[in-house]
Amino acid sequence: MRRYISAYFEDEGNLLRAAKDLKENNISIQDVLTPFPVHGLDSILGFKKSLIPTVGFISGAIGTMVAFGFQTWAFTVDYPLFIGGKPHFAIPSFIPITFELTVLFAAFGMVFAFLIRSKLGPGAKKTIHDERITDDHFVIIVDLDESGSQDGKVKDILSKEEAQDIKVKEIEL
Amino acid sequence: MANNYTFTRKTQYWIMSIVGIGILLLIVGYFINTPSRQELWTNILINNLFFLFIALFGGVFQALHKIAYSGWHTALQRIPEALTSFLPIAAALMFLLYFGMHDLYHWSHEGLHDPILEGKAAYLNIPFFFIRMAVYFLGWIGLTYLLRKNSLQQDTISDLRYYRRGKFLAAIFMVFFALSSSAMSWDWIMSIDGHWFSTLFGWFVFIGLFEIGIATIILMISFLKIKGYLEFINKEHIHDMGKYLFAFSIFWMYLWFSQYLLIWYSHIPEETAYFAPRLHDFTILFFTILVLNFVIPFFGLMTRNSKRNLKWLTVMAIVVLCGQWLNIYMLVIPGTIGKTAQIGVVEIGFVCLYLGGFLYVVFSSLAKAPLLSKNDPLLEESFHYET
Amino acid sequence: MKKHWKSLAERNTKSDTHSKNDIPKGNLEQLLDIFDGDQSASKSNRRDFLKLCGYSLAISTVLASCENSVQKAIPYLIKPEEITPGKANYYASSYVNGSDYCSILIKTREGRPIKIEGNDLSVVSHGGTSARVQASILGLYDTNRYKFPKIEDTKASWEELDQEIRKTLEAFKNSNEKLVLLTPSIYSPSSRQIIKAFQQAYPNIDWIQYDSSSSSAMIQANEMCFDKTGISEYRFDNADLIVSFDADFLGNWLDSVEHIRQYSKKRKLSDANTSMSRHIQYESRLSLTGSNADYRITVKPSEQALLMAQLYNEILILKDKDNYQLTDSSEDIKELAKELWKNKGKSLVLAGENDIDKQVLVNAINFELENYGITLRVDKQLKTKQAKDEDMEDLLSDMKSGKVKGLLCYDVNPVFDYYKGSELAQAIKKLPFSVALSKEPNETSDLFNYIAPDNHYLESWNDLEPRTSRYSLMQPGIRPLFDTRQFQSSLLAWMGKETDYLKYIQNYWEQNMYPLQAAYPNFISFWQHTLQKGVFEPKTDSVFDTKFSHQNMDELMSEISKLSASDGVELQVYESIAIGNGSMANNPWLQELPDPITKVCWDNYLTISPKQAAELDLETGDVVELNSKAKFPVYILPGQANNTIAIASGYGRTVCGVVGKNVGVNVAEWISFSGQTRQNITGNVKLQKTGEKYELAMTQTHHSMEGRAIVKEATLSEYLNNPAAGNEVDHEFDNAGIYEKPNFPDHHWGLVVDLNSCVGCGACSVACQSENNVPVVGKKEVIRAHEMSWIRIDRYFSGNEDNPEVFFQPVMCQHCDNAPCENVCPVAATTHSSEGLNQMAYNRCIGTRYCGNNCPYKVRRFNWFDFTKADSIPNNLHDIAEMTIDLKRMVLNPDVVIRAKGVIEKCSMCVQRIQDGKLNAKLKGKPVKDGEIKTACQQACPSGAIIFGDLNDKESQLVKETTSKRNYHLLEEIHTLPSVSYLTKIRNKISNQT
Amino acid sequence: MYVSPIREPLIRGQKTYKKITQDIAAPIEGKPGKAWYAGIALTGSALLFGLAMIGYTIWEGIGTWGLNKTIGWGWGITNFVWWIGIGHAGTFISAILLLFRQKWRTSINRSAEAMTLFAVICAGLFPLIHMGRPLLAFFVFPYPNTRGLWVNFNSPLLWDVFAISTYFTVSLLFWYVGLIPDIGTIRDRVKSKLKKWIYGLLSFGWTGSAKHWQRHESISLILAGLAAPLVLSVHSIVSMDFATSVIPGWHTTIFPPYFVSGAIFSGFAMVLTLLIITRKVLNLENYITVGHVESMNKIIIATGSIVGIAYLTELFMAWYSGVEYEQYAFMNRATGPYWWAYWIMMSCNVISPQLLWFKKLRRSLVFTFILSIFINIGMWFERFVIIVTSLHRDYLPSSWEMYKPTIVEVGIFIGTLGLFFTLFLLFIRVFPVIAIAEVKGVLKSSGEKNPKSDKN
Repeated sequence: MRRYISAYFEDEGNLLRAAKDLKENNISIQDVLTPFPVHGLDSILGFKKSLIPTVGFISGAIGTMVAFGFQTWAFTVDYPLFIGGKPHFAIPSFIPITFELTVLFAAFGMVFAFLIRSKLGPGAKKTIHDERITDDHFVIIVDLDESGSQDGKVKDILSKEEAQDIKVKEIEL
Repeated sequence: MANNYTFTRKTQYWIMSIVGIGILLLIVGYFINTPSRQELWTNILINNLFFLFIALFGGVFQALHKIAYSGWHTALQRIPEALTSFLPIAAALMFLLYFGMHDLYHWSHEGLHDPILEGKAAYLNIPFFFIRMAVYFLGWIGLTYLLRKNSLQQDTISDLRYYRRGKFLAAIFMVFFALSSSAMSWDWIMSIDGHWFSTLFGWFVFIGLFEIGIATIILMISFLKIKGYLEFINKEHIHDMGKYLFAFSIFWMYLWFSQYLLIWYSHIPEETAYFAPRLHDFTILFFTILVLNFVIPFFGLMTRNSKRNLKWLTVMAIVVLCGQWLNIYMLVIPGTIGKTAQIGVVEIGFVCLYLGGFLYVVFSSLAKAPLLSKNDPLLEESFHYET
Repeated sequence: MKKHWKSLAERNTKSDTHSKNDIPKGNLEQLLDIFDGDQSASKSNRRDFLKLCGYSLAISTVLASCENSVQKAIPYLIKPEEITPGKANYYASSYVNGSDYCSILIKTREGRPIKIEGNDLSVVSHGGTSARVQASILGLYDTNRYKFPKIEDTKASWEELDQEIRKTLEAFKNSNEKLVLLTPSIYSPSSRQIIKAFQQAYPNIDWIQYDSSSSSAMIQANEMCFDKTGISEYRFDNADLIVSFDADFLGNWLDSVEHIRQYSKKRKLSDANTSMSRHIQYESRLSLTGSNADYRITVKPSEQALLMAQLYNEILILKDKDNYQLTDSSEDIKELAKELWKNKGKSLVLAGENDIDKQVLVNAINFELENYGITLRVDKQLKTKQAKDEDMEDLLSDMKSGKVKGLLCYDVNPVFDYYKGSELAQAIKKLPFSVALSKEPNETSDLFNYIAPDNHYLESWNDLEPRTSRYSLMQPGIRPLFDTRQFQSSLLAWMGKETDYLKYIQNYWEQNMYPLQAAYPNFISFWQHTLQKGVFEPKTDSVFDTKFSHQNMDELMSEISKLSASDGVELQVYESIAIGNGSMANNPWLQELPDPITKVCWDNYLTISPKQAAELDLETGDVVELNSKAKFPVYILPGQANNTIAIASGYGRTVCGVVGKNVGVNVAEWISFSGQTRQNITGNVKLQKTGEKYELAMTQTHHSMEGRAIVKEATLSEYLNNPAAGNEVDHEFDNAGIYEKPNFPDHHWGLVVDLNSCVGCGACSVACQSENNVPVVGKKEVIRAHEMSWIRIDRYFSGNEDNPEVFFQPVMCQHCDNAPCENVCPVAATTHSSEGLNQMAYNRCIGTRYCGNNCPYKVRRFNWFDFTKADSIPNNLHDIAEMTIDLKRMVLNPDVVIRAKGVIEKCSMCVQRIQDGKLNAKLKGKPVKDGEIKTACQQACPSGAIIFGDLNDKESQLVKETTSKRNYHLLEEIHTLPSVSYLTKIRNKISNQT
Repeated sequence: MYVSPIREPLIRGQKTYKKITQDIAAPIEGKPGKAWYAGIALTGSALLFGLAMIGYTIWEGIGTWGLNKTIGWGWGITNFVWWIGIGHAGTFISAILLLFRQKWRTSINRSAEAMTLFAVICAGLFPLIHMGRPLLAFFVFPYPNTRGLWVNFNSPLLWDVFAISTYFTVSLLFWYVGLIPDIGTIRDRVKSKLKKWIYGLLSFGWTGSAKHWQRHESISLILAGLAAPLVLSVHSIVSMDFATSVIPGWHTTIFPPYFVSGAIFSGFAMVLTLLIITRKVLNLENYITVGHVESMNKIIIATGSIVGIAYLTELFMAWYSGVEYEQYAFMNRATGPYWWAYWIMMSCNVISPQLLWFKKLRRSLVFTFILSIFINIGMWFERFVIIVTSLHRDYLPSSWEMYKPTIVEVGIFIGTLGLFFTLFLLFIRVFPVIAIAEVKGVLKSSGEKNPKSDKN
């Protein structure tokens, strides 16, 4: 059995403070759901830096190599044509497409990384906690231990920050 | 921490040493291999341009941010202001060219039998050349002086009037600069290769100027931070400067490539005549410039952390400055000295001489006013600057 | 893809119904009989079969390469002995159309004539051709031709027709009523003999020759002056100074092909030859000849006689001879007389007009200048024009009076081109008996009772004598396509003789020609060799003492001295370069060939001087009314003498195929008869602006070079001082560049065009169209600048608007080694070959037109519509000239693919010919020899202005020309490195002469 | 985050988060009005007309256009460049302004990006249909084929293929990634089951989790970083269609940056045209404020002036070059048969934006609206001038010709206008026109101060 507590805030300030308090009290926050990105929340929640830029760099580099390599191969090895008196290995001519494919590969790489890592996608099955989350409410979901020893403390912190609808939920595993 | 920069004796001593090294190198150079008149003048022109660009960028930096309603730059307002103090000296050095015209500009010779240059004589003639030069400098010096004055006045009186006037002056400066920077590059640089022309040239030189300026400001921040000043400059400011250096090195590459590609592609002799000697006679330098100005800063500043690390950024700024100096060298040399040119002690000596003089002027100016301007309505934003 | 007939039976069932029919078959129908199985019964022979096979192959080649499915393809069952599929055969023959003559080679593929080439062996045409000669091949496949004999407009068989005609002829003979055989000038010896025999058989038949464009005055003047009836032969290649009064000798005056060759030969400059003739032209309209002159003086037609008389007088003065009282000559004329006298024996004075007085005057001048025997001779004659104008006048009055009861009319169209055409038409309608022996319906034949259709010349045998003792043979390239018969055979038939004209010619030649030579031991070998060469030119050494005598010279001079120039507007009717007398008006290639000077096609129009246009407030395209009788669009022509106007004849055909019908206006009625000769000048015409507008189809709308060094020029004296005169910046940029020039190790094909030789005649354009299957787009599309020509002749005017200098510059794809077009094609449809050719892969082209935009020479052509039926989308064909119907498709060159809608095309430097040349050389195991490969334009050019070759072959003629100081590349400052280059234009001017 | 009090609020009307959601979602939830139906009827019929003309062109051939042997590109490519230029504002706003931390972009980036996509669709049509054989357009892709042929990597038109498809794809990704949270918002608001299912599908299961937001922000930033040079590259490559040639008036090195600048210039003008109407019709005046309009006007004057300087540079260089063809090309632009096009271009693009130096005009909606239309006319003529006047008289005067469009070409252009506005009209009914989450993110710092929510 897993237990957790959820609470709603109307202002991100309260949310931030509550989250900070909870973290300081070593209470694990399962998730925070917000209608827009709240600045400073990632550091409070202790998120590591996203690896998306790295994925972008790698996929972009692949794009560069594929594009430049393919153009070079096609023009110098596979089917060298005489075109306008230009050298077969026409580096300046290859740059635009190389650039475009770099960007394209990087963009695709990142978007796929984002969707896959976040398990988002068309038809992704996600529990929608509350329809207000995408409107004007900030939800914090805090893990509770099975014994319920933290319940009071958590509730205190939450209610101090004007949290509403503080509910404890239990899920049978 | 002191809000006023003190131009210490120690610093002055160091600057004097740089000048001394410069003079020494020049003397050594004179004995090793006496430079020709043309070599002397090309050195003067290259360094004139390089340090003028830094000084000019002081004005551009202020103006650009003011008209963009930017808040973050207000904290480092004084650095670009100090840079502009070199402008009058740059002007004087530029007018010196009067004595070196024939060594630099082929079109300045009388009795040319060159129909193309004759066709340009209405623009390329000595009197008009200097009239234009005077106009550019009047505009730059006048407007940057007013900007500085306005900023200092704002320090004393808190009034939105100065904020508005600053924006107004900035707008005028930008318009004037937009027109004059292109014309300047045609006059002083492009006309060296008298037959050649490229519509992009002015903007290409402008982006170089931008890179030089950004790199210099980074070095100034770095220097002052080491000296313990500028505690109000935080990582975010550094990050932004890093982004500038990064973005404009890409932009510089973009313009360089656009110009090169189009000329390479169309292969029209009157245009390729410009790149052919640069590529064939200065092959190593040709690619070195690309590496220093693009490859190194591009990979060096790609990550977020690298842009936020002032030490690393300082290294990058030095690389870019070297690259841009070589770029100006490359713009000037093939059309004047030609393939025999080499970078030796004389060239380094000149750089040292100019650098010393420049630093002296700029630091003197920096010491004259508080490092943090006061009363700017956007200043507070700069302190709370975060992403 | 390919659809074959499933079996012959399937095909047979279809044609069964046909064969049961007793209606005589056209040749095309006969062809199909081959497949009826009973080959012995069929009249088809080798050529029929080949023809069909070739035709099918052409269709299949053409279609297989495009997006359509193949309709028919028939393989050879038995390979004919002389045919190798894919290899062309050439047959020497002669082109004849009225007075137009040219010695030619017929190029056939699989038995199907597809192209006309000049015959190098002829001393008359020397391998040159004209636009009309080139275009004549298309006439063979003209749908408009008569396909069978007709009696009163109903189909008949030859037997029926012959029977009826013979019966009628006999009847007239018995009643001794006069009949007339009307023909163009007949210069075939055998034909003349047949006609004579015909007249002997039917003594009541008169024979009248009629030239649509008359040179009667020359014939009569020679008769008067030298007692020699006929036209003198001219030798422009012997003349150092040519003075022409309105004689368009490079255009339609006598034989342009021969004249252009002689003229340009004398003006060809090289290191070895640094002299050239000087040419002075007096004329009113800007003719092709005038535009090539070193000096051109605009005079009204009415002023010419006096000028000629003055010139004559001045020469007499210089010779200290008795002279006449005339108004004082201008300095120019005096100067000219001196110049002529200085060049006596090497000069040539010509008069273009059909006016006996003027022709007598030039005869006198040439005689006084001692030119006879050198630059012209009366004993050697040009035989292609023999008609006297009075004959035609007499005929008309005889017809009107009813004296003439019947008319047999061969290959002339007087109802259209005779000035009293409508009267003639009325008279013909009243005739009880009229037989037309034309190959196609025209205004005249349309009125006739009997149609005995003639063959096309490519289906005919004949012999010719275009010049005194210069013989040539005409042999067919194909069996008659339709149920037609040669004129000569018809006459033979009507005399009741054997109709085999070939045998007749052979007999004639055995008797008359064979003895003239000694090289061949027997007639058979003589005949076969002559037939192979096409020409027979026995050496004849004749000495003729030209004696000039004219009884009424004094009277003539005094008459002329009384003439005063009229103030009124003078109209001149001329023949255009493309259309000529209008007999080929149904030829779309000619209709679309722009006039060399005005660059207008698909129309005639009234040319007017800029000054007069300004006075009348006219612009090009404004419609004016002439004497309140006829309306014409105006073309403002710089160089047209003020107060003169000119209109081309040959337009306004009303009985014609779809192409030529109602194109332009017929102006024959503006010709008049002076009592002796027909005159093409009308004085005192009134012009009235109507306010209407008319759109002329022009292929070039801007006429100035804008001060650009496009055609580089110099005067002869400048050239002699410095061979690079006018071409000083040549090759300045050869070594600029970021990357290396491309290198072509094996061959590097190139062309050089000598702008000093090119006269602008346009033969190359039509040759190219014929060789490369270039589509015809029609007037509307030419107006929209959609014409497709691969080679165009740019014409520029410079200097004074009233009398400009004219420049011609043939521009085709320049085959740049640094081609801007190749760079930009996204799909690499245009690339460079390893032999330096700029090539187009039509099948790869997606039609972005980017290459066309980026071509600085604007030589790339786009298929704006489906002109060729090579498109898979139905109902979108734009084929105004019916070029895509099966019959006309037989003219397509199977070596050159036709292009689909939406594809760019351009000059390939005749890559198919290059390939052919290389293959031939390979078979021989030798390298390609210089001169073995000729492009179509080069082959057609009468002046030898275009030279093709290998730039790597240092010994080639091409390299000699490209290393000349006169050589330059068009727009070389943009470093396109063209393989085509030009030689500067040199004008023989001296500084102190006007 | 601290914002100086002298700055104008970006969101007016003392909004709360809830209010923002309601305001922006309103057009999707409400029934479209008569004006919308009238609009879509109009744009739809324009689209149909255009489609008919395209069909006719493909059937009959490019000969139905006014092009000829000399002028191979006319309206078609003019429209292509014009549309692609318009398609630059969206990504510029989203990417470059994001990098420059211009908060005012949040209210306009969504619709500007949508506009970008629609404009690129319109633009992309032209290279396709201007081909002589559009059915073989797939030849431009380097796919392996039996002939072993590849494409010509030297061709700027091929670069275009890559640039435009990349640009469209990346813009679409960028736009859609930004849309995901907002679609989530809509999903949570709509009532009908079907709509809920559809929006649910489109929202990719968005929950608003902090980790997702972190990644979302990261990817948005990097995509912006990628899109910024992409914007530059696309119009630079388009400009290279001309600049790589040897045609005077086409071949000039300034083209890449100058085209980019012109593109942003015209793109912003189009954004203004659309938004000045949209804000009114959809009651979004509090989000797209006069301040926003002024900011955009400033970009317009900056880019317009850059374009003006480029014109002057070109003009000066043409003279300075001493090349007779260059000199003639520019003389001919200003004084030749197409002088009117040149002067329309000059007055619309260079002179009229200078009026924006006046603050009053900069903040006048009516003036801005009119000016924005003028600018787009001017920018259309800029491309027309570059393409047609350069081609119609180039090197050899023998080939000089005139160009006049036919009804077919005009019809296709009208068709693309129809397509563009139809798509936009559909867009405003389906997706939030303003980035809800992003606006909420700046509400605190840049919203008009609301005593209740201002607890910072």
